[in-house]
Amino acid sequence: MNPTDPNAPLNWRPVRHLTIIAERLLKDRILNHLDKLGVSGYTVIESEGRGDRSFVVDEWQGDNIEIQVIARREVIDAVARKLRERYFAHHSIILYAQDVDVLRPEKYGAQ
Amino acid sequence: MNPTDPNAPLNWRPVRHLTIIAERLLKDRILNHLDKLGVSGYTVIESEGRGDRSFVVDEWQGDNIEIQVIARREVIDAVARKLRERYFAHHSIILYAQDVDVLRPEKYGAQ
Amino acid sequence: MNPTDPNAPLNWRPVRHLTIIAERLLKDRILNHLDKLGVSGYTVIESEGRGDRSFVVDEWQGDNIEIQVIARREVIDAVARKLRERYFAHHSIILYAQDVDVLRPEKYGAQ
Amino acid sequence: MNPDPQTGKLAASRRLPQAGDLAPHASALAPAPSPQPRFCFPPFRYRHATRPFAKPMFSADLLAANLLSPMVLAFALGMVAMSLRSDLEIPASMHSAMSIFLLLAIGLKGGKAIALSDPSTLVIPILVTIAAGIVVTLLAYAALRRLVGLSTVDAAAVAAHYGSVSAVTFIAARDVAERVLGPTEGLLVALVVALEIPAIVVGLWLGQRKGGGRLWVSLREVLTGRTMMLLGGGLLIGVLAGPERAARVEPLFVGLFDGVLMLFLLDLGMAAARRLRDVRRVGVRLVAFAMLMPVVAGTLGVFVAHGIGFSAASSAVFGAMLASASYIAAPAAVRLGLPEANPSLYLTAALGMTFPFNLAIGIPIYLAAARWLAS
Amino acid sequence: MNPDPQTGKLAASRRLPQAGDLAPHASALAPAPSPQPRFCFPPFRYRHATRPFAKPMFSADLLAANLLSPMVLAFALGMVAMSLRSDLEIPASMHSAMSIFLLLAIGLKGGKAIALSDPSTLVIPILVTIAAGIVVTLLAYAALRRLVGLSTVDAAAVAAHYGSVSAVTFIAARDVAERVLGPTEGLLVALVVALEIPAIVVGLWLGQRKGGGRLWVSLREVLTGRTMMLLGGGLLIGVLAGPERAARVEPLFVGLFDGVLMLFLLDLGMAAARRLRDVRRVGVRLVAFAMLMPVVAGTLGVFVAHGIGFSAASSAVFGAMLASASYIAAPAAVRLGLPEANPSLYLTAALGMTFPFNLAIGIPIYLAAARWLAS
Amino acid sequence: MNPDPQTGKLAASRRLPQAGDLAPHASALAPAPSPQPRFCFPPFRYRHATRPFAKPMFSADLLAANLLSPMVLAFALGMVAMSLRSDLEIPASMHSAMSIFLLLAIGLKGGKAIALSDPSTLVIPILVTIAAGIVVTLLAYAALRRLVGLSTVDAAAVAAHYGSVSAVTFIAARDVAERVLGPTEGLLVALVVALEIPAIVVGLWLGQRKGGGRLWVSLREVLTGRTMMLLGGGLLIGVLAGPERAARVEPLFVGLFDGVLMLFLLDLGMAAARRLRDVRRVGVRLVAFAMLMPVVAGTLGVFVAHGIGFSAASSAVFGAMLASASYIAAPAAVRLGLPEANPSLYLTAALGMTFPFNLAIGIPIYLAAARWLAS
Ligand SMILES: Nc1ncnc2c1ncn2[C@@H]1O[C@H](COP(=O)(O)O)[C@@H](O)[C@H]1O
Ligand SMILES: Nc1ncnc2c1ncn2[C@@H]1O[C@H](COP(=O)(O)O)[C@@H](O)[C@H]1O
Ligand SMILES: Nc1ncnc2c1ncn2[C@@H]1O[C@H](COP(=O)(O)O)[C@@H](O)[C@H]1O
Ligand code: NA
Ligand code: NA
Ligand code: NA
Repeated sequence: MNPTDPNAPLNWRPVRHLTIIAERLLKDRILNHLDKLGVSGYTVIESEGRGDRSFVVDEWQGDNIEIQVIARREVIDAVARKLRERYFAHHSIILYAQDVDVLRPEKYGAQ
Repeated sequence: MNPTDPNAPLNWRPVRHLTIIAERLLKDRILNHLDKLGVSGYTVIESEGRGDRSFVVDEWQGDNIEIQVIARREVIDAVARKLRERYFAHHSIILYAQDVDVLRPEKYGAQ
Repeated sequence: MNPTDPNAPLNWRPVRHLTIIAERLLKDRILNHLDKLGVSGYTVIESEGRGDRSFVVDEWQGDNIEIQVIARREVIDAVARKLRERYFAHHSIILYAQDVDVLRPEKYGAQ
Repeated sequence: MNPDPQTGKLAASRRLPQAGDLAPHASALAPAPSPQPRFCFPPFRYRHATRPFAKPMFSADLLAANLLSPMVLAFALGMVAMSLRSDLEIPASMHSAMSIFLLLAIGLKGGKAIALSDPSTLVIPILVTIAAGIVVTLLAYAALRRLVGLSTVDAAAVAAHYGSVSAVTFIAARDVAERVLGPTEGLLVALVVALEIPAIVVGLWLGQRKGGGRLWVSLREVLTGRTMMLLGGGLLIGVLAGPERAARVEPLFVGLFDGVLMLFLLDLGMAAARRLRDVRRVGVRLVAFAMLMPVVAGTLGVFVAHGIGFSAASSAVFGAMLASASYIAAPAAVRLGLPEANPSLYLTAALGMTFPFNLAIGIPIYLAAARWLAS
Repeated sequence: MNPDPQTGKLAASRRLPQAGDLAPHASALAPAPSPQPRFCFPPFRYRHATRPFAKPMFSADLLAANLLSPMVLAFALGMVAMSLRSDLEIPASMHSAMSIFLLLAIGLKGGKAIALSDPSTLVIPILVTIAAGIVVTLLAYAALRRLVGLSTVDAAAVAAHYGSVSAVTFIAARDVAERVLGPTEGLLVALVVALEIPAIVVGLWLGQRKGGGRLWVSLREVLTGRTMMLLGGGLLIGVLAGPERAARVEPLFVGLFDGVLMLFLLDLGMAAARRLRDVRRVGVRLVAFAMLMPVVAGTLGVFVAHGIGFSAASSAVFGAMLASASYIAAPAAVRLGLPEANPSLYLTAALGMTFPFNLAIGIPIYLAAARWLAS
Repeated sequence: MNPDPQTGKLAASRRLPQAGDLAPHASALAPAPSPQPRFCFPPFRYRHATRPFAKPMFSADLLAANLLSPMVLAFALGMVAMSLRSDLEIPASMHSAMSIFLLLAIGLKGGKAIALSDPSTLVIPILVTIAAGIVVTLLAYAALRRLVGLSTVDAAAVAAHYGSVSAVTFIAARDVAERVLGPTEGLLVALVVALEIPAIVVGLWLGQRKGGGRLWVSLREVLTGRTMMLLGGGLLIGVLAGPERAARVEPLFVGLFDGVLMLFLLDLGMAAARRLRDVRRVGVRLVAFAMLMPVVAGTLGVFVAHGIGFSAASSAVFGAMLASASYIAAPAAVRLGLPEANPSLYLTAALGMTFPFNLAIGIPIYLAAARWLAS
């Protein structure tokens, strides 16, 4: 079935979606972790925020970044473990996960 | 019952929420599709990202856009069909959908 | 159990997540409400959008803001009540809520 | 480049720091030490106002000259781009940056002018300006209630915009006036600051009378708002630093002013075109108001300014100030203070119609009135 | 800076770098011993083209001189920063702001030049430019199909880039040419605008032949696109406003041009380094194309320009224009009009390889060719 | 503003357009038509250092003069706006753009100075600067451990900031010093670059001693970081391009420097006010440290600079450099390298207290010390 056929049924399939909000300084490091843990992609948004800690150390480049990652549950969990280990103790960072429906699960390493 | 009465009960009602992340060049086209398919509104956020493809062709205006649409399930599905038909084959674009709770479902064409 | 131990189990716990999209002018007021209603933090993103109303009155500073808040359900509901009371009648604003999983529920006043 | 017959005789050694110093090309060119009058701030002298002017231009020429300035053309380009649905977009942060720049630059310039003038000469013009702002607001309110038929709240909201002032219209008018009628008084910038607020206060009061005591909250927001901070703060910095120290930042704030204004107007043209799309919704009577009100207020302003002894050039600019409708400070304040009012009305009228009207047609009218009065 | 044998009698060695060199428009007006040929727009005179030039530089010197300009060095810094994985980042909105500025500034300058020239002298150069753009596109297409072995769509996509023009390469070439070979004709900017579009149209047509009638949609998008609005709109503003009124915005658009260009090239260096990462994917034959095509098109351009009577300096610049590959207007148009084409191919070739090649090596070659032809 | 007796002999009528025209203050100030000394970089000559100076100012005047500069006033405006809870906001990308501009501009200026000086004269000052940076870091560390009572990691983190340098403080100090004590050596900018890094390395080493081998990772991040890329890259571009070619970008990087700095300080004032809110949390002993440490390090710096033969003006600036605490490069490096340290401590101290302290009171003190020593 041609996926670009407008009448093909829509197969929404659940995958895991993780949002990471962290101080901007950590951007390169976190994206490196994501690459190493094998995610198929990510999206980064500039944001600003307040939390427990919220040290805006490098305010010259903007406050926080919000990173969104869609992947298989195990990959998301591996990312969460890594970030918890490295940054929860001393850095300004939060994570939250949810299930979302996508059309091409294979794109995100799920099926 | 006056909806602005602070004591009125909160009637959270489920509606469908679609997130579209696409290369920025497609912005005007996608918003046009949304208008034609009758969504009641949308929100656009600048973002940056990496994926399978991730050609940042027009980096002079920023990388990607993230478009959020709340609407009835059928409208969301119509949007997904249209975008799949037009852009999945050759463009840098992802979609994901989820259920969210809103207070004024009629605002989004749901009830 | 040391939470930064990479092998510690991941205890994803559900909490409530509210998204507020409003005209930019309301930013300071809404953040003030959040502070008073006792949320533990929030994240603000610049956005642009169209809706029923969508008066971009102060376009000199950008169109809309998207505010994300994670908190206990009761706190989220109190925020929703306050914003409904104050702004639904005359302002450009939408709210939607969903459940998300977090690792440190106590951080958001939940447990 | 407007060679000024009066100031060109100053010996170089007497020269005060002058804006021309910032547009160095000009003075560098001149074979003799004749400075260029365009940015020069002569000590305040509004009592010996009317003065002969070398080559009077006719209004037709004036209209053309006005419409062919790079700023007005950039505004038109913005409108065209928007109506062609071009993907041209000015990033929001670039817009913010430009408006911060322009407000601060206007403030600094006014501060410098005040620093150079005798403070006692400021009192009457400031009081007259405040009074004029209030009168125009009430006049607009009455017209909007009776003739346009708006509700109390909507009329109050729109009136607040027309009583207040548009800094960009002020700049455009001063620019043309100086080229055609000669130098203007530096204190005009201080009057812009004075004109900004009273109308907003009166408008909020008119609209909130029945409501409750929100007025003071709104007032605080206006007074600590971005516009006042930058315009008023710039003014204060200009006064405190004085012309000599301020000269160090003038390559940015004076030298680039016109260029940045041109870019800003490109953006404003796009915004105005967006507003114009709503024009059908606002009704023909508001459209008429948006064209006639500026002429009434502008003529009034020219007469008042002439009455207190302003030169023809300054009177024309004062007229344009009264004629202009605010689209930066007032909309934000009114939106927060009178949320029940319909923003389409005031935004479409002020930015979509009155601003381009003044830019293209209004300013030449006020200039003509001022010249006629002075002759 | 550009010691000009004709105007300045100053010994080059005595001249300190001076700001006046940068705000030149004004002094261009001066009747007397005014230096700075660089921004002066002499009435168009391409018929008495070749002119003796005082101190010819050798190509080695020229290469060094070219590579040591602050712009090229900034480009190199950007590449180094990216390859060191520095956290240096130019905000997206700053990039947008700079490209808006540069396109508008180039347009304004061209408009001013046109306003000063006899319109009839423009016709032939414009027609020749359009023809040359189409020829280069077809040539590139043939080479990409036959020699590089790309598919129809990919070949059409890449060809559209090479037939079109890079405004930054144009600026860089003009700059060096004016220092080494003397003033260039102002109308060249108009030719940049004329060269921008035809290749894109031809490329889209080549790629869409089998598809369907999308061509007109794509064409509309190109013509109302950002690049055309700013470049064409700036041109129109420059023509309509005329040199005198335009002078008011020149402290921004002329005075700061080189500085902004330097910042822009810093960013472009980072973008080019990102592109270069894909170089392995595009194949050695496309790499060869990206180096040879500019030399072929550039030499062709020099000859054609010489043929229609351009001066040596202008011919060199015209060569660089034909040699350059678009990386702002064309990629956007091609991506939308030929989505099946692989963007890695055209982006890596145009921005990652041909642009730095021209900046470092190509421009000196076209200069040498033009000088040789003129002697 | 440094009227330079050497260049002032050109007759005004012969004057070509010159950089001083863009820096109008200079010519405005000068009693005679002597053009613009400000941007001229005399060959390095720190051996014939102390020179008579026309009208010595008293410290009270100096303080006032310092506090009334547009930059300091803009800083105050930022603090006021923040404390009034104004909605004034400088977009993040505008802030990034300004800091890119300032760092690159400072680098370019330093590079030009180095290009004009004999390289052998640079060696001793650079070595002395590095040594001084390390000594100040260790001194600060000892004080923070013993007198303030911070933990090892926190003391190391704060010490890294005080051993490093604030580029804006440097600029402010140089500016006042040149107005009051005469020209400063161009190589000072190179010393800013040299002073930036060692303290950060020492601080990270002090804090990581017990941890593990993260030092090299951190070091790499500092060396390839934004600050070093722009400051060091600008320096290199300045040296390689040389003064003549660099002159082309100076209307942007030199002409607008003061104006951009003023806008930057507006933003910095807002940031400092935000920091000050945490002042209660950091304890009175750290507050005392933030006021006394600069005086100690600054005086030390003045003596050392005098010792190696710097002029009074340059010695005062060198003192201010040692006295200043970094709030751009150091915080980022320390946050990544010593995440256990409490950022409130170093941010509040460096930006919230020491920076305004130096701006208002510190700089006059170092000037006075330098003048006293030189007399
Ligand atoms: N309750 C919350 N809701 C939404 N965002 C939050 C919340 N808490 C923290 N954040 C975001 O996460 C960042 C880091 O949080 P923290 O580690 O608590 O400083 C903050 O700057 C916010 O952007
Ligand atoms: N796994 C993913 N998680 C989050 N965002 C993604 C993911 N894959 C792709 N994206 C986003 O979608 C855009 C287009 O993806 P692609 O079509 O795979 O290039 C990317 O630039 C990212 O912003
Ligand atoms: N159906 C929708 N989907 C997504 N965002 C919306 C929707 N409706 C409104 N919005 C956002 O909420 C803002 C305010 O909406 P409104 O009050 O309808 O003008 C709009 O500017 C959009 O950013
Ligand atoms: Na008015
Ligand atoms: Na070409
Ligand atoms: Na220091």
